Amino acid sequence: MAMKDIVKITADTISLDEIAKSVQDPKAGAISTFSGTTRDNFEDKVVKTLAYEAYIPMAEKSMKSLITAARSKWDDLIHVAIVHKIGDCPVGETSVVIAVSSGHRQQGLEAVHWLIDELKVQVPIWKKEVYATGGPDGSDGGEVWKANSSLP
Amino acid sequence: MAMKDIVKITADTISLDEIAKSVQDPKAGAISTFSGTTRDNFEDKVVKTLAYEAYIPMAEKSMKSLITAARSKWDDLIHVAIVHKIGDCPVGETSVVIAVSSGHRQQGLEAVHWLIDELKVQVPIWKKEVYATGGPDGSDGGEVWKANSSLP
Amino acid sequence: MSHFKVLYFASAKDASGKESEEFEWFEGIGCEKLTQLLVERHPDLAPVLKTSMFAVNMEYMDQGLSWTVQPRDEVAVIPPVSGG
Amino acid sequence: MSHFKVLYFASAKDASGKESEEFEWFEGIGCEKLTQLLVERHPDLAPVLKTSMFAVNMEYMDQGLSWTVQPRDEVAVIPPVSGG
Repeated sequence: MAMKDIVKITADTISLDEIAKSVQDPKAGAISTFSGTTRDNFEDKVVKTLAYEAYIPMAEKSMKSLITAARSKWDDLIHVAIVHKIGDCPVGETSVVIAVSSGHRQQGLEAVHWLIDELKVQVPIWKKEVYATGGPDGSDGGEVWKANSSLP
Repeated sequence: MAMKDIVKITADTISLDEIAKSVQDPKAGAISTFSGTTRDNFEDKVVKTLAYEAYIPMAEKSMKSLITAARSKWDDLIHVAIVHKIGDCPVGETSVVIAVSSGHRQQGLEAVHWLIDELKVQVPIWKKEVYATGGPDGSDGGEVWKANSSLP
Repeated sequence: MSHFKVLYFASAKDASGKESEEFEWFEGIGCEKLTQLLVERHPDLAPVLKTSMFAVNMEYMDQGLSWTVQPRDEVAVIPPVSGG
Repeated sequence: MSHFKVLYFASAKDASGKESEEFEWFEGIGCEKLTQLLVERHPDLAPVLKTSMFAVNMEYMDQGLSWTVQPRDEVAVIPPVSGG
């Protein structure tokens, strides 16, 4: 059985449905997914949009290494896909999708959790939050590069 | 904010995409999902199809109780959906989808894992495996009601 | 005369040949008495009941606790579940 | 004459005003020397470098180990990541 490792960084809108379909397999009893979506708030500020940028070739290499590492930790994984959006990502839009098919549920669920945790720590992708101006929260707009917490 | 608890038992084909969309929310930073799909094999037998039956009102009540319990364990959950198919479920088709939106990823991922584990232990739904006849494995067909392991 | 209803699912449905039926109610039908009534009517249910739970009005009944069926209750025979 | 390339991302790009540029290569450019070269050219990079990592040819360099830039290497300034 050919196992697929799918990684993609794209400026297009990303579709959970399409990515989940890309990991379907007749041997799979389970498909586990995680989608990151843009929230409308950060602390007391109203977020208007996020913009992502990536060191694309290194990010793709890093995502492939994560999949290889996951396969060495969990031997029941079938296909694994990691897709990350770059560019603008307005509120409600999906910035990242991870999808894993597995024979049984346990390992697929654990792998998805581990992959998104590691992606947030290791993969060279950056998020800039652009805040709304003149909102009811009295914020004065502006933008800031975020940093992911190194805590799990 | 109105939080939605969605439970459904249906004879129709179930769509991950539709169910994931039903839990979208501007306050959500994460959508975690699990889909159970019919595998083409069980031990050495070739599975032709599965058929599910449910004690529908009790199963729906039980799924609602699981969501209530999950909300008391994890306070970051926004919307939660559990949809289970009954009737025939051929190889590759989805039998169950759980989708959870949450402010941050950790609690949503944990809740999805817990909900599918508990569903398999508690909710009155039964699966009958129908085996292929005359396949290369030499199996003679037949069918059997399965039991989920009580181990996690 | 009072009755209660019994629902059969999965292997219990196969063993009884029915989805549901009515039983005559009387005082003091607990777990043990209920099992006896069911097996009297459907001997093939005996092995199924060894691994099944009862639900009364859509609540699982603990086999260790004392409970009794009430008139018009809905009792279900729940073989080991296998959803998911 | 040999060169190496430096890529700037996120806050490092804002501080340098550039996405990438060439530096003249010479023997013995390790972590400390590289930091010094970058800050000489772009003083605003100083605070950014305090929390950034270097990647050389798309591999993170450990700040504790000794490594040096080679001719034609691709060096990247990697501020704290925030994908996901």
